[in-house]
Amino acid sequence: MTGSMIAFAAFSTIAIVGSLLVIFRRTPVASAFALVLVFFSFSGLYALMGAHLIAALQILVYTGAIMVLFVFVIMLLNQDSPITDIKESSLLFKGIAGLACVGMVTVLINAALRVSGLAPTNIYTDQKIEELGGNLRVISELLFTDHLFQFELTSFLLLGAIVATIALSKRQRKGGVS
Amino acid sequence: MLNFENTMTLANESLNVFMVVPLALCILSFLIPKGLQRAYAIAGAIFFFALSCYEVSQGLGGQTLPWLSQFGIQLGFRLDSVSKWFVVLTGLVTFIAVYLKGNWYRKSPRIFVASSFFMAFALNAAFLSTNLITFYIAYEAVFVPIIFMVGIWGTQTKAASVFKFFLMSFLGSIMMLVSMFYLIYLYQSQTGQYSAQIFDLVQVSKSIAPERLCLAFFGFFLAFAIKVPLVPFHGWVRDAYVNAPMPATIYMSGILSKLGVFGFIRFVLPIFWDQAIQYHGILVTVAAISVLYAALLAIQSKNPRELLSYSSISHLGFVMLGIFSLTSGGVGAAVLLSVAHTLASVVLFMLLHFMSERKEDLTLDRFHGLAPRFPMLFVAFFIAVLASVSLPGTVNFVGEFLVLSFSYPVSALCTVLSSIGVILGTVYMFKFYQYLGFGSPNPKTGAESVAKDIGVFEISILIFMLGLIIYLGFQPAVILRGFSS
Amino acid sequence: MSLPILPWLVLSIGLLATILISVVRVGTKRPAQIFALLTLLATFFYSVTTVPSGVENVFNGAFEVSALTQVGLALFSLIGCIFVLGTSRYLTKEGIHISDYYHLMLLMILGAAVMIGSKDLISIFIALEVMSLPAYTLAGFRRHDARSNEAGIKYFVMGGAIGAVFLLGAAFIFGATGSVSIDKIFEWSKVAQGDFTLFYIGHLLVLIAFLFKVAAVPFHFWKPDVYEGSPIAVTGMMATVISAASFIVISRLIGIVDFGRIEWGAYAAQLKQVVRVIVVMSLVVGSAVLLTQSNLKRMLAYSSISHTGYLLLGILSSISHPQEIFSVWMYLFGYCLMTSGLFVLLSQSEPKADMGVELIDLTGLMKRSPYTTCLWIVFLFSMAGIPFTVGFFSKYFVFLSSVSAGETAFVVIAAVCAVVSAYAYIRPVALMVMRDADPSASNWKGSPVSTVVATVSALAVIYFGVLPGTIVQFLKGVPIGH
Amino acid sequence: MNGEIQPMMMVVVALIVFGIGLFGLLIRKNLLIMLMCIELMLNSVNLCFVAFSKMHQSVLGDLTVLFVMTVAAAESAVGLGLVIAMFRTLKSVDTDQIQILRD
Amino acid sequence: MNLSYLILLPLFGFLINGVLYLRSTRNSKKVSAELSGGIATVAMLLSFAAALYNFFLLRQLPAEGQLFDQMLFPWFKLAGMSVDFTLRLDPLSSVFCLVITGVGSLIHLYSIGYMHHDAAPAKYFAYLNLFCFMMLNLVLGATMPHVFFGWEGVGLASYLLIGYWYHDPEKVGAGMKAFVMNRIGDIGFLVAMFIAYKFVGSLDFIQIANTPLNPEMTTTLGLLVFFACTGKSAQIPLFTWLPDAMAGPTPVSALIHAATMVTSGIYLLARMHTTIEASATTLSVIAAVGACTAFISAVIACAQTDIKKILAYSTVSQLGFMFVACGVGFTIAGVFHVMTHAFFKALMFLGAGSVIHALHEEQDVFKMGGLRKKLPITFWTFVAGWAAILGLPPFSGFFSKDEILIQSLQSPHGSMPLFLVMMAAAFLTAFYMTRLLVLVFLSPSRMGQGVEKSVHESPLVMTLPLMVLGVASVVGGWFGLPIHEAHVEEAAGSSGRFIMLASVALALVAAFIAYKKYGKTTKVEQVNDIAREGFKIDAFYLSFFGNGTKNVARWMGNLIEQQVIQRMIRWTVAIVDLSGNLLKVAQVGSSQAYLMMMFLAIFAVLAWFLFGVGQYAKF
Repeated sequence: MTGSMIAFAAFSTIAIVGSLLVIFRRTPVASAFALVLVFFSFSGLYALMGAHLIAALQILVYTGAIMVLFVFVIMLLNQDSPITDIKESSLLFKGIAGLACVGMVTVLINAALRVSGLAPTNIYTDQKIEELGGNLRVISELLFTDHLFQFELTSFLLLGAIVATIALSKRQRKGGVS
Repeated sequence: MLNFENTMTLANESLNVFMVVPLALCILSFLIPKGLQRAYAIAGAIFFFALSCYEVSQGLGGQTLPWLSQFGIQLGFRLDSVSKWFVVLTGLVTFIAVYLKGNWYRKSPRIFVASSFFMAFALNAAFLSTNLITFYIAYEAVFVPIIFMVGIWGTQTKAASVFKFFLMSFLGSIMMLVSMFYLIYLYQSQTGQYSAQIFDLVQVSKSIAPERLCLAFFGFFLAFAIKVPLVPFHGWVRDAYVNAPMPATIYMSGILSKLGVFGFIRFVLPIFWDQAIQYHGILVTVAAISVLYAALLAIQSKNPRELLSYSSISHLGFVMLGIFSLTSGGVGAAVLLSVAHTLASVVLFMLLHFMSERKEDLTLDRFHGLAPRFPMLFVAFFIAVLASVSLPGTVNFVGEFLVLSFSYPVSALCTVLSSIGVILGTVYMFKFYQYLGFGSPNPKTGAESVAKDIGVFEISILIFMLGLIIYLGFQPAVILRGFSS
Repeated sequence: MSLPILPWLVLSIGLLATILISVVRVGTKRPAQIFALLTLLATFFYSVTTVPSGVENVFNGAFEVSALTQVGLALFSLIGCIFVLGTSRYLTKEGIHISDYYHLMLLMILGAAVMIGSKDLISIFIALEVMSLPAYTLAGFRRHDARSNEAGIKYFVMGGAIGAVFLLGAAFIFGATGSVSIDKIFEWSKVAQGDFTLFYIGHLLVLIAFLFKVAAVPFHFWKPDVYEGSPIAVTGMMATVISAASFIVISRLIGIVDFGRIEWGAYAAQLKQVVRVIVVMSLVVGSAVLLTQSNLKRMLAYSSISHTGYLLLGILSSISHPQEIFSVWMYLFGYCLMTSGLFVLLSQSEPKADMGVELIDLTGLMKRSPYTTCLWIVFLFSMAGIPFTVGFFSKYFVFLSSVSAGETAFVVIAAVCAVVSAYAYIRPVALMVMRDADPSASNWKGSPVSTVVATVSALAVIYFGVLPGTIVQFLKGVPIGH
Repeated sequence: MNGEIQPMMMVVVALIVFGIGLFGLLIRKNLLIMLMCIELMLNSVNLCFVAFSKMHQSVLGDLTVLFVMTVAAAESAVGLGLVIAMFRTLKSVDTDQIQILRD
Repeated sequence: MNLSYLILLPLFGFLINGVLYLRSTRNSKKVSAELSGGIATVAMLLSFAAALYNFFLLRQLPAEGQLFDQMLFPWFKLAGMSVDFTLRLDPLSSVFCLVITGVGSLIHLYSIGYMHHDAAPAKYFAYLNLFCFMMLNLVLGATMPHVFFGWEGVGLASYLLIGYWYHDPEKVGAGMKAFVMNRIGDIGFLVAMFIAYKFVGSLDFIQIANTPLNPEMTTTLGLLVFFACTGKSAQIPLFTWLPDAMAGPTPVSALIHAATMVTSGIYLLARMHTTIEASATTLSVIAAVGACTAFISAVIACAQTDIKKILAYSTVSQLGFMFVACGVGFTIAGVFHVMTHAFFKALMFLGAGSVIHALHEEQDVFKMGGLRKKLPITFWTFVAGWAAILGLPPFSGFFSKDEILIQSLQSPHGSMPLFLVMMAAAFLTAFYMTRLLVLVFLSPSRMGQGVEKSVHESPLVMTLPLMVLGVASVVGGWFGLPIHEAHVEEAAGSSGRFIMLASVALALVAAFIAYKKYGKTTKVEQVNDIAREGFKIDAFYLSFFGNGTKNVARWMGNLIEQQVIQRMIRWTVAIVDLSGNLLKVAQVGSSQAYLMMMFLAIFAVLAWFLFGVGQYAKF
């Protein structure tokens, strides 16, 4: 058992338990904090795989931005009290849902495990990444060369999100003129 | 193999007038003021009919115009000894349909006139086209005016009958379309090119194992059997005929049913010759059952229109018997009988319309005694009834006689059974006539009492139609000539 | 200067300009409307006049500029024009005539237009979201209406979940092939050996995500609800732009592997089985449930489900016969044309209660406004596939292709379903023509512009129903990516 | 186990989390939590990408995750906007409240 | 020789009278019986002249080639079937032509008087001319379809004339019955034509006669033709229409239902005698049916009280005699009897008409009596007819009827039972005819006072035909048949003489019995036995076939059409509707449910690929 293995075991356990907490906690705030837990553990898993940039961004973007947004909305909507929606759905429904999810995961894992025979493409080995100036540099370079298109497209996505959010949330008078 | 195409003269290349003229009349009708619609329609229809006759007399012809040629869809038209009669009948039926007076000239007459001419356009396109897809398009397009006519001017329960008519016909025709695709695909897989021309597809069908075409055959059969209709595909007929306004009924009985007949002759027999032989027994039986079953239904019906609708089915059963005899004689006889049936049924429906204009209630459960009051009308009616029971001297007799003669050698039993339909036909047609015409006249009420006998123009039309029936009864060679080779 | 992506740039710049002008002139929607219209028109004319003959990959192969994509762009901008012009009165009436509407609409069109050209899974995903986020928003745009909220939320929740499914599929494909670029995956498929299971699953998941977008049964549940709840103009855009774009992407994604290679034969066979099942279910559900609907928008939802069935039939035949894909293009073309016209007409309704447009509102329309009725009839007949309308040729080529591909049995099923749905389309016609107006029937009143727009659409429907030669010829010549 | 962390193990973890997210999506009716579940699913996919990237010794997966994060952010923004709009009208964020459109 | 005048003259008569009638309906001015009747009679007389002329022309031809064909126009020609509209005159048709035009002319003349008070005599004469036209076509046609043209045409004219007074539904029904029963017989004709076309390839009678068929087909063909004849000539099983047909004006009964139309069956058998005689089965069937008809209808006639019904059953019975002649292979005798029967039966009908006319439409013989004095011409001409039908020498019936009796025993196809039945029929004939004569003319009057006073002899237009026919009834038999006089002489050989004597004696005995029984009748007799109702055969037909068809039709309409076919359509729609509603159930509105179903589907697809059938997809 190496250290990384222990770390993996720990992070993955936290991730899974955290996920379960997300879905089983009554109060949305609790779920949100469980989610933060998951995000952190994922960040750890990324770090274990050497994806340091992603690990950092995971914390920054998800925990720093998205979760804050969530918590903000939860507070805005006064959703900090326990809710009982989970009890309302029938046991049968939950049972089927559980079976479906277990089945789904089984199928997906089964499929994923069959891929082991593939040879790696060996473009960006760890050594090479080191030579090229590290994970961050490589990704940044690719982002503005090969993946410029996606990058630019993302700007439109964000623009859209901004316009949409404003349109949804700005005060609107009956009668149509904004 | 059938060989009834007259190959002598194919010089006539101005076939598009058959389509262009009614279409132009259809479009023009929107510009005519409401009050003049009937005059316009009658004049237009007479012009169109005369033009059709003239063009037909100019000889047979063929014409191909490009349309979607890369997919095998050409505007291929061909006037041969089969189609020319149907084209002429289209003109005639159109005239009769627009001639009749009724609420269609009071309530949105433009749509009625436009529908009528559109119908003529679509029918002619269907009767002339040599291209399966063009035919299909025209065949489907015929629905549209019928739906409008029944929908706008039909009786109270029209909606259900429209749906029944539309759905059954559409089901059949779309199955035919799928079968057409199969044929086109076969041609394409053999030659690498698309073609929906009948001549090409006949070649394909000959070069292919007959079993592979069975389903395609039934696709075509279903479409035309519903259209004709053959029992048991006749479910739509009664309601449609009864609930439609009279012009629509005249169209349906007079010429739409012939579309199915024509389809059998033009498409099914040449393409599916082997299948037709294989299923010959079934086909002939279906035809014989149509004759008898519909005749029995006609006997029990109390509504004149219902009776005529069943009688139509019964008579068309004879036509189909002729076609299913799978001999060139039978086909020729079937064409003759089709013409005969069109003439007779159009006259009968027209007279029924005249009668119902004069008397509301024409239920066939008591004697109405109308004959002494409208002698001219009933003389014409009687002759039409005689034609309908195919008494010798009318063209219907020649047609029916020839049909049965040619079907007897191939299927004696069905022929004899169908002959029983002749007796039943006599029973219901005479019952029909007698109930309306005979007995003592009932005391008249209200508007009924001022009703007069038919006028001179009506009489002239009737003389023309009945004269045609009798003339052709003695000179059927006019029509049969094309089939004698 | 040759900048292949110029039409897209025109649209993007126009979009930015529209947003800017709205920021400058706050408080009025007119400039945004005009700018949006100008942008769309410019895009339309620019893209139709510069249709390339070949396929050009830009952005390192991440984006494809070809006849297909450019015509897609032109089609989307045209639909955009139709809706900008045709539904302005409706928007005012509904109180959602604000400049944001135009921004979001343009964004949606941009997303769709980019998505159809995207050549890697990530671009497709981002473009999908660029298209979908405005769609979610627009679906919930009548914010004071609970049903609109519901539509937006439902669409969003299911769309979000399906987005995750798409991404999972993309991840699996990436895992199996080491690439997300479609070209590279195709190259890989030509030489790959070993166990492809991961790829299959990924591929299926990716496809399912788009089957969800086009509402193929059993991924269709969102559609009727969202259609009913969304504003009519938005529903129209969803029905046309999103469906068409998604179908183009589906065809791209289906062709991601080299089915010509023998190793993929078994997969192709099995994939076809799945598509067949989906085709049948879509057709049956689409047409059977169509009959039972009384709400017009729900009817159109089920109608589009059944159209999805026909389109998937075309896709199905293109798996083994790639050249038959033109039938899908043709169908999409006709479908977009008639659907947009129908929605413009639908937007002319003025429902009395807040219950949406019901079938009964159509009763006696013939008497009330004969001209509009004629337009209705043209579109409904086209939907039913009656000749002389473009709907006929749409079905025609799909059926022909499918028969050529040996799917005759499914063509028969499709034909039967066509009859059933034809019944449903004729029923409104019957109500309009045969019945007198029901006392509870709502009024219909369209702006002259919308009637003109609908007329133009109707004429186009008839024109392409009579003379489809040029468009079919063109679509047949559209080069296929792989 | 040879001590090395196999990318496949990551994938398994990711898929389990995906399944949990999915399960949550199915059984919870609170929209906020449903949104969180969607985030969970996206996250797990991210992990898959990175793991596969590692497996292929490529950085494509990492790049993809960047974009996915952006998308997730935009999506949750819009989603929360919709939830707020719904809350304003219905005073609830429960999906039980949004069953008007049916049949 | 031009035969076209023969048929065209009545046609013109028909057309002129028809147009006159139709004009009169427009301007409501009645066309007088004299004018229209005159036109019609002249047309018929001219036609008779043409027939006579042609008859003599034909006689001048050599005995072997007494045949003349005149093609009027080609009728139809299709795929090996070619039929022309050809008139053919040979001795057989010549005789029939003479009878039709001759008797026809007289009846036309008679009708002028009889229909004097009718509302629309032009219509009547038009129909009558139409009938003659059709009847001439029937006998002159050279091909089966041509004969069929006439065959149906006479049926039509008969229908029109039976139901001439169409205000009365009963008369209309009688016409309908006649037409329908004729048409039932026509099926035989039609199928016979199909067989002829199939096996002979031609429908010309000469071709058919000259083409040998296999025995089976010969029998079938013969029986079918005979079936057609039973319809037209009112034989068992299709004889019940004829008594009802008496609903028409009496001259019509004389012309159509006694003299001409009903004998067309004999004509057809004679025309096709080669075919008929080629099969012994056919012959025996014909003879048996003929004999039965002759006997049964004679029995029925004995029980009738309506003067016209008695004559009608008598006609049926006499037609049975003729069929027996055909059935024993001696068609000539049948044709001979047709001719003599035409004379005396027409005479008796016209006489009956005269009586009815005089008694203001009274037809019950028990309400007559003692008319000998009041209607002397009618009486004496009637007696001539009576003597002829009894077969008293030297009246015409004697020659023809005894010939049939003799042949029924002597001919190779004859037999003793047949002969005995025929003798019995002859006995009954004498009985009921004498009964009729006695009751009407000789017995004490049973008429009402008012009626009795107004009784007067008919005008000359009516009595003249009576007298002419009376003479013909007397002398008609002397000439024998022009076809084969010698044969008649020769046949009346040794045992023939005995039969002759026996039959005459039998007739006299019967006449005596009848006279004894009815000579003193003074009150109305109430007969209510089964014979009077025609052994209920008609009622049986009505309930079995008539109502049977109606019931089957109703059953079809209600059960098959409504319950099966229409219901199938409705069910199809309902099933589609139901499936729509069932499939709609999934649309519950809950997002969770939607997601659940979606993911279950995804799971199913993936699982199918991975574990299920999809295993083969891996390699």
